Amino acid sequence: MESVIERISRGQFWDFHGGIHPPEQKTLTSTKPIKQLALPKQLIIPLQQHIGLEGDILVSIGEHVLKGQPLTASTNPMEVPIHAPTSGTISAIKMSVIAHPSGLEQLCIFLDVDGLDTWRKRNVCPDLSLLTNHQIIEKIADSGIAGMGGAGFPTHIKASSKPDINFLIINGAECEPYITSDDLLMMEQSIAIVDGIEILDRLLSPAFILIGIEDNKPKAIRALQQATKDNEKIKICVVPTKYPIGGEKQLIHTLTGKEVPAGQLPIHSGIVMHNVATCFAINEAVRHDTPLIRRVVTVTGQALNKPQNVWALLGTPINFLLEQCELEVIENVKQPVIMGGPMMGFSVSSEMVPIVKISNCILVPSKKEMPSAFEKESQEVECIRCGQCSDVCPSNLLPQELQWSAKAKDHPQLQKLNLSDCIECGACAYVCPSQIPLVHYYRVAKAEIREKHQLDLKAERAKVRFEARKLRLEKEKLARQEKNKKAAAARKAAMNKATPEATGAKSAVAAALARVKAKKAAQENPESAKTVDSAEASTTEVAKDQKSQVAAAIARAKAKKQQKEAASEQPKTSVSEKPDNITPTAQATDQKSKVAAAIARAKAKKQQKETASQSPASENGEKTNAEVKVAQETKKETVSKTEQKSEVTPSNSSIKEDAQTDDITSVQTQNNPDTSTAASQPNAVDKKAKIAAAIAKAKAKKKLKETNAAAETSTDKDNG
Amino acid sequence: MSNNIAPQDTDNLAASNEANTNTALESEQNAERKAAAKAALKAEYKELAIQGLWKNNPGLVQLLGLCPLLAVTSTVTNALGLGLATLLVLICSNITVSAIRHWVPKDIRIPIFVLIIAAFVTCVQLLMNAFSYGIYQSLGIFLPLIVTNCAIIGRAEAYASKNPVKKAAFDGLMMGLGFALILILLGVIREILGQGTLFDGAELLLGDWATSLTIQVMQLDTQFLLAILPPGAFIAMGFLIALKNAIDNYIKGRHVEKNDKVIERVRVNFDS
Amino acid sequence: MNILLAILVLGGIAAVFGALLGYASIRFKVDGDPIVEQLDALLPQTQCGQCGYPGCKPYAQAVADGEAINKCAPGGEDTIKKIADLMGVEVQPLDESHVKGDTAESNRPKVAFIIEEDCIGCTKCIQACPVDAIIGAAKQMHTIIIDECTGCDLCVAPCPVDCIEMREIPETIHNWQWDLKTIPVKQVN
Amino acid sequence: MAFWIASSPHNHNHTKTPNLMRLVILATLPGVLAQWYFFGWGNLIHIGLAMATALICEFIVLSLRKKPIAHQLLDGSGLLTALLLGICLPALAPWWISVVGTAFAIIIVKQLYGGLGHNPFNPAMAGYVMLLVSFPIQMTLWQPPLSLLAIDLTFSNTLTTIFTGFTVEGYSVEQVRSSIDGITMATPLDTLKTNISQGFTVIESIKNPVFGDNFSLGWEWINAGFLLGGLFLLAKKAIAWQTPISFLLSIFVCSFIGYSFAPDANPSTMFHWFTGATMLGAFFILTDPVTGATSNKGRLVVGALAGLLIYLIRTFGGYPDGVAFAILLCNMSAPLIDQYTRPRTYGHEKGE
Repeated sequence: MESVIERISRGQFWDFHGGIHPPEQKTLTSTKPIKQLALPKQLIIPLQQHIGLEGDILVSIGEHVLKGQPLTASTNPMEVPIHAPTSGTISAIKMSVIAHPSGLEQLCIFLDVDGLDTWRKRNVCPDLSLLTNHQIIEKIADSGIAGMGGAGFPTHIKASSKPDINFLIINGAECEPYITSDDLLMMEQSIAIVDGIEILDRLLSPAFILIGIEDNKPKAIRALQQATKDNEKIKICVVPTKYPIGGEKQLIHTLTGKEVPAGQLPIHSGIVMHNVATCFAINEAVRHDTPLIRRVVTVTGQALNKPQNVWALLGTPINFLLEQCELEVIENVKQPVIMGGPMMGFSVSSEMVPIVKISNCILVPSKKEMPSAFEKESQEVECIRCGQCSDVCPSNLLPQELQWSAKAKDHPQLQKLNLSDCIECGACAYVCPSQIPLVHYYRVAKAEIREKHQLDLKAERAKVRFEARKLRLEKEKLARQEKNKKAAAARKAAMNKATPEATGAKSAVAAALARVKAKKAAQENPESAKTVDSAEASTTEVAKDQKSQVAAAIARAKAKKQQKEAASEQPKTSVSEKPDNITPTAQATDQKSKVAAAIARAKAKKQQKETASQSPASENGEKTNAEVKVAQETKKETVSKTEQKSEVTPSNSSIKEDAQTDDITSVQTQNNPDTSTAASQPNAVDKKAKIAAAIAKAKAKKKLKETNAAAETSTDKDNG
Repeated sequence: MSNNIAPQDTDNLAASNEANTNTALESEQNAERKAAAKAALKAEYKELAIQGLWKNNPGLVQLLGLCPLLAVTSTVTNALGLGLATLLVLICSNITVSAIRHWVPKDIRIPIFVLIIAAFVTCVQLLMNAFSYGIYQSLGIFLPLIVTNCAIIGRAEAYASKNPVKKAAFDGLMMGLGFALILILLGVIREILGQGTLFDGAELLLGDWATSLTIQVMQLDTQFLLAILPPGAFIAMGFLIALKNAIDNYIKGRHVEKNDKVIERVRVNFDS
Repeated sequence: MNILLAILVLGGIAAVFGALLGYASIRFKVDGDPIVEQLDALLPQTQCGQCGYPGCKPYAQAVADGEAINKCAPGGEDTIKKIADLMGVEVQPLDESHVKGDTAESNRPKVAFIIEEDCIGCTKCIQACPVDAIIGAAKQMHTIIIDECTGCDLCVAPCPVDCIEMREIPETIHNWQWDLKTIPVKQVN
Repeated sequence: MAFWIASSPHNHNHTKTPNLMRLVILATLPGVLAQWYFFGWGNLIHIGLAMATALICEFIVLSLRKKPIAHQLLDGSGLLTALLLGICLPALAPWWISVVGTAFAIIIVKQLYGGLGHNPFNPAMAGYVMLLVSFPIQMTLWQPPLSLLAIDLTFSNTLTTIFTGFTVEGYSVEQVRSSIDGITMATPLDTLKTNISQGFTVIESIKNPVFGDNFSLGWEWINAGFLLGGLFLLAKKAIAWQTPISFLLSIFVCSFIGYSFAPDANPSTMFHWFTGATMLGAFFILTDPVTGATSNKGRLVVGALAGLLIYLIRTFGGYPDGVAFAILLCNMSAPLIDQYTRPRTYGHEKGE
């Protein structure tokens, strides 16, 4: 242990394997101070900006929020709340493209900025000694701080005190080319950062605190040295510049000589690492009660006239930043816009992508400085096994072999070659003379392996369920047989001894039945006389409604089938012009339609009768159904409530989909004007009207078919 | 290695033929049946021939007996000699194996097959020693090594031990021919490339009259030794197989047939 | 004398090898037929019945008994290859009657979806589902447990009102597979 | 404004395989020039022939395989193969030797295995070995250095000798190869091998004029040229240092052991280093990444193995120079060596 510190105080560090020295280009932005920007007009705040889960939305559309007001909340430790970066009105909560390489959409809160920037009430805490550790951690959690170095791991989890922390490492080694946001932050806010480190020191009480910082940031080093000169515990370690020394595992190895065992977190080795920007945010949150609502973003690249670091509010769309930094837009030229650095960043697919907690850089290179980002198609040629990739791999992997296995989709071999240890730093692809997009192959392979794993799990579950069902069905069959046997035996016994008691019991039952029937009839008559649009739509009504719906649904399905059949037969008849061919098919359809119509009629009649006679009996049964209906109407609350309960997931999902189904039915019914009334207002329409509609529809069908049959050749008129 | 021809016994067909009745109608029916059976038999023999010569060629497709195939094909004469010897052994062993197939216990069939083959190989070896000593000498060890030729034991196991004598004999003939053809083809290629001749030394196999068979295809200043050495045989063999696959693919490409995409499904239910 | 010696030696060798074989047959005896279990593990467990067998296990049993290995449509080429490896036979293309179409779209995983508007609560789909992924009761609206649905589409045919359809699983950032070609690139101004 | 979508990294250091190939071709220049100076035009003509053949063969195969022709034809790998083969051939070998050799190398050894990056054997060396095995007579038509020749080998003389077998004046190849004394001459390695097998000591045999003042007349300078080119490649980081270093060291160790045990039958290390194709093999052929080992440890092993094999073949084998055979054997074992010299991944125990 001592030797580590001795080495560090001598300025000696361990060297990790590989690494590259891409052109840094940091001077584009490192010489200018961080700029405060005017407020953008609208902010787009994604619900999920970190690893973990989305929180529950606390606000609704149209609500006015104050700066720093939480927008989401949760009880799950892996969830991190988000806050309103400034005051304004919630204009929408909808899907929007987020900062993710996929370019897919996720739920975002749209905030129309009112320009006043009014704060919510803040509790500034002048004396930290008044707070307990638990309170501090709570403050960090409530401020929504997630690791700002790139991964976005919730900070309060990493800051919760664990026993035996040897090293607290503060990562100031911003090794990606172009990015200077941490550099500038260290220059300008070194005191605040050190205050944040001291808070972490109190929470974690590590044996040593090391600040890793690359030797290409002399000003930041000086500023931090100045700020830490009173604190003996904090050691500033100036490490050599080499990409990717800022990677968590690489920096740990460089500073301590320890390797984080594969598949483990650094915490298991007694090491915790935090980014300098995270330390700054912790200080802001704990001392000033300022949640994480803004961050330093390096907006750089030679396509900009004014590359610089800016204080950007979370949720600021990048087009606002690019405007502020004066992007030279060239007509009809595709421009790569990279969120993150050139090595590990991802290209964004829309100018409305917002800044999130992990966005440290927006890079807009010119074609001259980064021609490979402008290449139309992959320049990939065959691998010549030159081995340069394995020379630069910081994880000491064999990228070329990984690449072959990834192309061959040989997943076991990939796992054997430790694909999961790839940190996707991009060093291999950077040096590859064959221009192979190695990292991309690994990402695809990783995604495939993940999906394969999930599919395997699912298959295993399906197997178990299948076996369980088989067992259950067999059991049920046996039980049924047993029951039948017993019942038969009982019947026999009953037949054999027709005692007076038995007959007495029988007559009692009959009397009871009669009474029930009478009651039903009494209830039924006034009910059915009433018009159904009366406000007190009771459960019976719902039941009736259900019945008629069932009938309508069947009729609709039948009609659909007919339509399909008719459609499939049309081409046949139209192709062959012989009348002999047409007649039988037309007759057949006619017959079919007749039969179908008859069935529909009969069913509808039956339904009518049934609903008239036995609704109260089925009251209990229908009750739950009614509840489902209610649930549909109040789906918003149900969605939020049921989401946590896995048992009710299906109903939840079905409700979610409900809107879609409505659409579908309405589309279907538009084709068929007769049913549109029946289907479009399922809850409120009179059952009789529905049944009538069904019957009418069937009749119309029939007539149409008949006329067709009569016309024999004019099948093309049949559009129904 | 496996053979796709389903084993069919024609013994019962013959039996049904014997059980003729006298009625005219029935005899007519019988004649029809006979004709059909004959046609089926013909088709079957045709299939056997195609399998042996092309589709399931022991040299090109099954890649059996590569050791002699590559070792002795430096000249056509050698190839022909070994091809004929193998053909003979294959036919005889197939007939014998088929004839005794009902009496051979399943567990010890392989040793028995080997014994039978070894017996025939010895016969052939003695015959060649007697009548074509020159070729006997030039083939050397590869003549007795026919015993271990997988093509022969493979046919005995896969076909002869499951089928009647006649068919087994025909199968042996076709497989043997297929094997011999490849041997000769390879011999032709290697002899022309290596020495520029054809049928050099044919008299060793066929007698003195065959001296005149030797053809000088082209005059080479120097021998192309690679073609004569075993690596050349491997390369030439690779090209032959590639050619065969290319032809197959070409034929396949011309007969792209569309089947009806009907899926027969089963309801996964247990109560029915 | 020499002959006798030869016979003795050969006989001795035969006895030794016979004993060896006999011992091996006892020592390395294979109990049961684990190949069925291994095959079953390779199959996708959709229990869809497209192979013509009621479930994956029966098909595994059938393959072990010599049925063609190319009948599992949900498993596709990948499964066929694995089965071929396990059985030591040639890889065959998927049985033609099972090929659904060449487009990647038609091969995407799907799950059943019940249009609840139309559902009449007949429970026919519940009986058809091999993995009990549909919940509901008689005359109640049914719904599919998406996480449990294997996409076998056995429930589609029995529905009397055609209210079940197969829908693709929507792509989210959680199951996105780094397919950069599908990202819509917007042309602004 | 429209956006490019690409996977990271977005930056690249702009090295390209064709550039690498061109660099290697450039680096052969000193050696080739030395060869021209000492042995005349023969090899240059063969190099030209081989390059033309290589381009034609690649064009045919690439069009048959429906590959992007323009892209792959000019990537330099085929030209490099042809160049290396042309350098290795005896200067007075007939023209069809280089054509057949290159065609074999390009079509069978390179393209039939899948083209650049997929060939398990170095095409140039495989082509050379094929020629050596198939046409032993033509492949020993080595010519002594120009200074020892009785007949003046001008460009036209060389050209006609290669194409017709006779010089313009009508001398046959055999006559050309004879020294002033009328004795047919061979390479130093060949001469030494023959002499030692005849019972001469090394000291006695190097009195032969083909050995010149130092180790071997002409050859030493050619090897020095290739050494220079190799050092240039090392400085440019175009090749890995492990292979040539361990190769040369291995030869040194072997020959040192041999020399210290039996100095009469074993020439010095310097002789081994600076005759035959040692330096060409060390810096230009063994370092071919496609057919060599990929890990650093593996490269060391491959180099050492090649050195050992060359020494064994030269001392005990049937051929005077074993570079080609040794390299092919190393190519064969490279995947196996790679398998056992995988580096330890970060965060994993050794062998995990």
